[in-house]
Amino acid sequence: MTSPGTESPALPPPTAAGPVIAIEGIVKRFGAVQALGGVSLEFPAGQVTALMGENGAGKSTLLKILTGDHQPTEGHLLVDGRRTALASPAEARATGIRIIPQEPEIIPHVSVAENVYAGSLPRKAGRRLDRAELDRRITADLQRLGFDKVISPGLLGSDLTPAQRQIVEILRALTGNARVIAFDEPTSSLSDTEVDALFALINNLRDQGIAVIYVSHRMKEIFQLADRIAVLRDGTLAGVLDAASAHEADVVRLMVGRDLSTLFTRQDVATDRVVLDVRGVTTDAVRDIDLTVRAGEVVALAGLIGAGRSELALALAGDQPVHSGTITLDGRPLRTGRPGAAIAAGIGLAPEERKAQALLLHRTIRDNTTLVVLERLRRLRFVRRGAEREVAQEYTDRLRVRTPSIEHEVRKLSGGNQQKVVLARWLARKPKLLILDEPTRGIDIGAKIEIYQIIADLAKEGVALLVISSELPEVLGLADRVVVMQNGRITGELDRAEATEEAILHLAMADDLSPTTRRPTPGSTPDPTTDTTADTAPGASS
Amino acid sequence: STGQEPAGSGDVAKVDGKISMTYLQKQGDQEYFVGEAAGAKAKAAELGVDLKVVNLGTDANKTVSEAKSAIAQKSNGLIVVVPDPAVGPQVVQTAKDAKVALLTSDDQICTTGPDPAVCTSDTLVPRIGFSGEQMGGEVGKRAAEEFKKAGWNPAETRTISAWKQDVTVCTDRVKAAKNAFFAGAGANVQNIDVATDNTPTGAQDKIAATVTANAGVKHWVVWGCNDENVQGGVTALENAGFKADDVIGVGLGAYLACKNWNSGKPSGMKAALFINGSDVGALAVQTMYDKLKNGKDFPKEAFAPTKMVDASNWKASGVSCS
Amino acid sequence: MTTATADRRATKPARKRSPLASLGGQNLSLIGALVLVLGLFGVLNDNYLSVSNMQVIAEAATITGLLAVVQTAVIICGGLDISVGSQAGVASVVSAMAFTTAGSNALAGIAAAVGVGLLVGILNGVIIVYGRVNPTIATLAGLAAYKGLAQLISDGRAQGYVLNNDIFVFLGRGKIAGLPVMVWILIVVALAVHLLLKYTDIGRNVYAIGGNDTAARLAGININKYLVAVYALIGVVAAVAGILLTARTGSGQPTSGSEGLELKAITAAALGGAALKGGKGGIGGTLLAVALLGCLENGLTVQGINAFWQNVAQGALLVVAVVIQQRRNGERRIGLPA
Amino acid sequence: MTTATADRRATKPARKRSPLASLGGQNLSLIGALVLVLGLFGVLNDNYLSVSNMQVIAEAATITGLLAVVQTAVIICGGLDISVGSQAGVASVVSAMAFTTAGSNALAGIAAAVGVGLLVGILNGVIIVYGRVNPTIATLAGLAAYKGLAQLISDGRAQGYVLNNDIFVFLGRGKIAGLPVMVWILIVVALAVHLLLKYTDIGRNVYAIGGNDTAARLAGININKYLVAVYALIGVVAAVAGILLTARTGSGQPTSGSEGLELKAITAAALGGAALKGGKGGIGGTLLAVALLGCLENGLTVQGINAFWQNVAQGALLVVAVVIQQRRNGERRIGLPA
Ligand SMILES: Nc1ncnc2c1ncn2[C@@H]1O[C@H](COP(=O)(O)OP(=O)(O)OP(=O)(O)O)[C@@H](O)[C@H]1O
Ligand SMILES: Nc1ncnc2c1ncn2[C@@H]1O[C@H](COP(=O)(O)OP(=O)(O)OP(=O)(O)O)[C@@H](O)[C@H]1O
Ligand SMILES: [Mg+2]
Ligand SMILES: [Mg+2]
Repeated sequence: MTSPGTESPALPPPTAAGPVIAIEGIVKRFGAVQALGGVSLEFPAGQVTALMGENGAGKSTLLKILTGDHQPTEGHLLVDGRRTALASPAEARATGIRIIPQEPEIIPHVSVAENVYAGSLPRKAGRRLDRAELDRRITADLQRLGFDKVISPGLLGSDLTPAQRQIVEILRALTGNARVIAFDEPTSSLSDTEVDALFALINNLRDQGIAVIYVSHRMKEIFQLADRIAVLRDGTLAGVLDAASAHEADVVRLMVGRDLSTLFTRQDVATDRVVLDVRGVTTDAVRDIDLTVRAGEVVALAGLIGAGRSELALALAGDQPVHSGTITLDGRPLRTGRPGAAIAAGIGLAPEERKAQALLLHRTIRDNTTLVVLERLRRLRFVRRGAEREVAQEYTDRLRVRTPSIEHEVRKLSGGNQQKVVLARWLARKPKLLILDEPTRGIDIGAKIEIYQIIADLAKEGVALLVISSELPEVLGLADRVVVMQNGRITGELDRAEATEEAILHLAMADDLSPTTRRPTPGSTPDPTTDTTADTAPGASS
Repeated sequence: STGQEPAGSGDVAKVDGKISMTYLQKQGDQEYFVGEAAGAKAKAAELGVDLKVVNLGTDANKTVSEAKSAIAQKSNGLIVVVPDPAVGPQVVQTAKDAKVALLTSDDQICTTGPDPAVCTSDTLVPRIGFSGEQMGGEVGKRAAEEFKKAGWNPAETRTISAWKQDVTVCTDRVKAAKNAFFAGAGANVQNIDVATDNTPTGAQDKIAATVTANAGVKHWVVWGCNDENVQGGVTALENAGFKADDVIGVGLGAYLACKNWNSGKPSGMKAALFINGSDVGALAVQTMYDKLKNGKDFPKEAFAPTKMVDASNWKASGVSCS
Repeated sequence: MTTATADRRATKPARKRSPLASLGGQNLSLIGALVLVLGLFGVLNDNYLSVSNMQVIAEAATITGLLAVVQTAVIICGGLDISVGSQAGVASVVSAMAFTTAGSNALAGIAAAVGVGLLVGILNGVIIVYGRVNPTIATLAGLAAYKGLAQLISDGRAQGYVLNNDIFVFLGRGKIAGLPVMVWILIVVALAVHLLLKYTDIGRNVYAIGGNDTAARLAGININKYLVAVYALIGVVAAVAGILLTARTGSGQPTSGSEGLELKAITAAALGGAALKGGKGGIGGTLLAVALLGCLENGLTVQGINAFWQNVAQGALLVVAVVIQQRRNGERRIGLPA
Repeated sequence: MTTATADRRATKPARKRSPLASLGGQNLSLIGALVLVLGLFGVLNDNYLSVSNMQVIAEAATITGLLAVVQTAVIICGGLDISVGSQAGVASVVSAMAFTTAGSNALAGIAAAVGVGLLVGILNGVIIVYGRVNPTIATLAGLAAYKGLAQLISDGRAQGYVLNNDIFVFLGRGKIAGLPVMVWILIVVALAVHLLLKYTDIGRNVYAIGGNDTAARLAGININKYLVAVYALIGVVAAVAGILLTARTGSGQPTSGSEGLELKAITAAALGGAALKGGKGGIGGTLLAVALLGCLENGLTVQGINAFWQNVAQGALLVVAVVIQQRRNGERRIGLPA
């Protein structure tokens, strides 16, 4: 089998298992914040080293140092035993170090192919772009890696779903001569099918002698994949475990310094009072949706990627025009198509894409948290500072956002902590119906439990909860009722007793319609050669 | 304060120590005014006067600011070329309040209202310079002479007036040129107004368009607010295939016209009114100096000489071509 | 099961910020530059730091200042208005002509100008929001169109004469507590916009729109309404600027005095820390930038530096100010700076 | 980047594209508008569509066109250059003065201008990339500084006379195959930049940088090098524009003829579909926009419309063109249009 991701140049042959890359005494400070406090660790070839730790423990920062994106404040890197300074991502790339970053970086107006091979586009003499080779390469790579059904090479970057963006990043890392590949929470927006493909890929990489670094908050994955588990805590190395002999509890104890009890602490507190009543709603993306959520009830929306769950959530939150059907909240018809009206009526939506849809990255945690409660905090339209700080502080503490203060800019937080800020915003609003779209994406295990607890508490207070999640254990653990969607329609409903992983998957793939078949096929998508500009390229009418 | 305090008597005392003056100029980056500033500076150096030259661009508001600034800097005398005569009364008031001597150059202003044309002569501020009307008149007159000399058929001829239409002094010049031409030409030639931005390329593009729109015309007479307009027009006509003999361009300023003559080739640029900015600048400084040093009253109006020049006599007339 | 580690992870209460730090690095650099300019020209010229010269500087900066303040607001919400100068021109002409037509009634002139300003502003907003025209293009078009409008109304000439009217004279020359009335107007407008932006939920929403418009929409903010309102505000403040232009110059000026103000306003807003991408900026920084540019221009003139050198010096100093500012931020030197 | 995902939800992905659609909606609207303008003025005036008038239009649009082409390139990579007009002014003066100094040697004049243009462009790039000055501010500063430089070099006067030289006359007035030489130069430059952007990896990297500079950096693209190179390209092409200015007017013009070109160039690029956020745009659209604006301006002059109405008409038509364009896209009417 040829090496994944590339045809040429071929990957180096498996080397004797020695550390390809190692770090010694790495310290990284951002102003007053110390992200890493003297970490030494090595990453052997042909092994998967899992990197675990709470949100803000320093995992992403460590990876960014390995890939030349950040420079360490102290300490140094050893590549093949030699001290090496990686001044830029370009140098790290040349050294064979790749990263699949936590937040995919996509170039919006160019094709998937150009996104993947940016920086090393195939070319003919005179720096002419070799489009034929580009097409061939992307098609071959997608096929070989098993993503060809999920993503069509002709799509533009701006058209991609979160999963597809993640896949683009994966493809990027596999081009050229990779020796170390770091995955920073690659599965947080993938569904099971893609996760399986990814795991096959990672196992393959290991077999080829590549040093794999894998960051995730999903315990199951870690034990499935990893050879060793390195745990970071507060920017220092808490310990390295052998995956074969370690137990989940050991990891958790190293991470958070204590044992965590059961994940799910649900009691049945659902009432009969219907809060949300959706009748025959059709939008651009979903059709004939009937759905009810009662006070104190947790309804989970399950389905494969692209099933339309997020689009339905957006429609309920007033962001998508509703073509037909009615939405009733607490007995009163909702004015659709207006987020303001939905919020005023008592609907809150924590959307799935935190950076694009929720966060004001350059504003403080306080600003971000109180964005939707300002009208309750003002006097004569002047925001009461003290009250505002109180609210922000309360929810920042409650969700355990790791930050020096609530006046910290959100962009400086780690990914998981950013997610917590989004949740804090909507918890502060105290809506009647709270829609959580992938609420635990990128959140550490301790915080996850915290969030599950909060969901349970909210239910107890009589809030209606609609939770969208691609993690089936989460769906099963949380929900009183599971509603399964596929292809823009609801294909079934399972109550707590009926709901099993098999039952849900069965409904999610009901008429044997693979979710990918309705994605645009290559023939009907924009030609990759013509989309970036409004110009005509000769012969672009294929 | 309400701004209404009875204005000072406006009496200007003689200055004993070192005299400091400020020359506020509109369009200070334009060739003519660059020359004017140079003349003023040379004269100031000669008289041992401290002179500051300020460029006002086309900004009436800046005129007020800079006048006040000059006064705050304890200038003894202000010489202004206003971007727009309407701002005149404000400048007068400002100078009067501060008891600073005020002289205008080039463009006239009035103490009581925005339009000098309708002011009585005792309300006009003393002025050194050229009269726009007179300049335009001379241009029109020369154009008429050239037209008669060429003996063209009026029906096959058009005149072009090119200027930036929102610049009042330009409008005055062009109007005067038109009147003088039709008075002098003795024939009924149709005129076309072309709106330009007073730059050579702007004029060239606009006049080129005008020329194609009037395909039947055989001969052209061009004048405008300044040399740039006429130069652009002559070039456009040349590009459109008109021979030098079929074009009469009469420039205003002579600083671009001279370049045509310098090359020695026949050109549609037949003549230009040479106005020597540096003469005006020097005369204005001298006049102000006499007032401040010796208490000599300003003359109501003093004109620097203008001269119509052409390919044969421009060098002798002192036109310098950079 | 609250944990032993809770206090480790909990955030510290908001620290007290030193008064200096709360000014912001951007503003500190601007203050530094301002002190430098004042010191330099003060040493070179005795009259530069005099009260009367400071008044002159303040007065000269007022009209630019007004436009820069509202420009900051629109930049914060991610837009831009290149037509502010032309709008002021329209208002100047309208105020003078309405004044004359209404038989020398200053209030009629002012009301007419403000009314027209409001209409023009709303038109801009509607074209942008509902016509879906990019703000840069829409207001570039406005730059030409409103200038043409002002010229058409006025036939390209200065209109009317207002200096026989007490109110206009008061606006143009009056003083309150030793400060020119014009400067007071700037102070009032700037303070109002500052309070609006910093201390009300409206202002917070404006920042949110500029920072991430999808997020703002999902937070229930009626973005369209806000955008139209901001452009309407610009229209009104530009009208005030136009009225002051009339009061200062004595007559309605279609273009003179207002042409080119858009670049000055944008320069001041950007130098004051407003990011053209939106979501960032403040009135304090903008006013400091206006002051810096005003003091610099005045100083160069006072020193009798010729106009050509002034251009070079202004450009160079603008760059130097920003370079120093960025140096202090210690930003990474990759890609385009924000 | 943030917008990329938001767009997906707002606009449905274009599924089927007809051959016409592959031209791009933007370009189609521009072609429509162009046909309309040509038809309208063609009916009103017999000579409007004549070959000679088309030549006049093309020639008049050349200098703007050159600057618009490079402006498009820099906008695509997320920057902006407001100093292009001033750069052209410097080049114009330098070309004429070097020509004169070198004893009427046209090649010396041209080489000197191009050399200075290159230096100025590199300076812009270095200030932006290594000085960390926002491109808008940096080139606003350049607008003033280079204008001052041109004025200083030339003492504010038109310099030299070049129309006694065959090469300059050829550049300014010559024709090849019935087309003015100037227009050929525009064609060559535009084609070169078009090919560079569309068909080389360099060009694709430029799009990547403008689309998402973090992605580009992580992909190992040397963003700094690219940015400096793009600004250097602008410098060179602006120098060519300046040389043509000299050839057209016969002498080196420090400001006359180049002032204000920056707005025209940006207008054309934006109207042609370049998004000021970067990552989007193309030379084809820009040239169409240049042609549209040129035909419009010429038509209005040919019809003898006065300058004031021309301003209004140009502004209004710019807005109408974009509104129609956006209507066709069927974009949702929320927030600021891109
Ligand atoms: N650019 C930055 N500026 C300031 N602080 C930063 C910056 N980047 C990271 N930090 C801080 O460094 C610490 C470690 O962050 P990092 O992103 O490495 O965490 P992480 O382990 O990846 O967490 P998560 O699981 O949430 O992704 C956090 O406290 C974060 O706030
Ligand atoms: N590749 C794609 N290109 C364009 N549109 C897509 C693509 N994939 C999905 N969509 C659109 O997105 C909508 C459904 O996606 P949505 O993100 O709502 O699904 P989801 O069930 O929430 O899945 P996810 O787990 O990815 O959030 C559909 O309208 C579909 O047309
Ligand atoms: Mg992370
Ligand atoms: Mg989803």
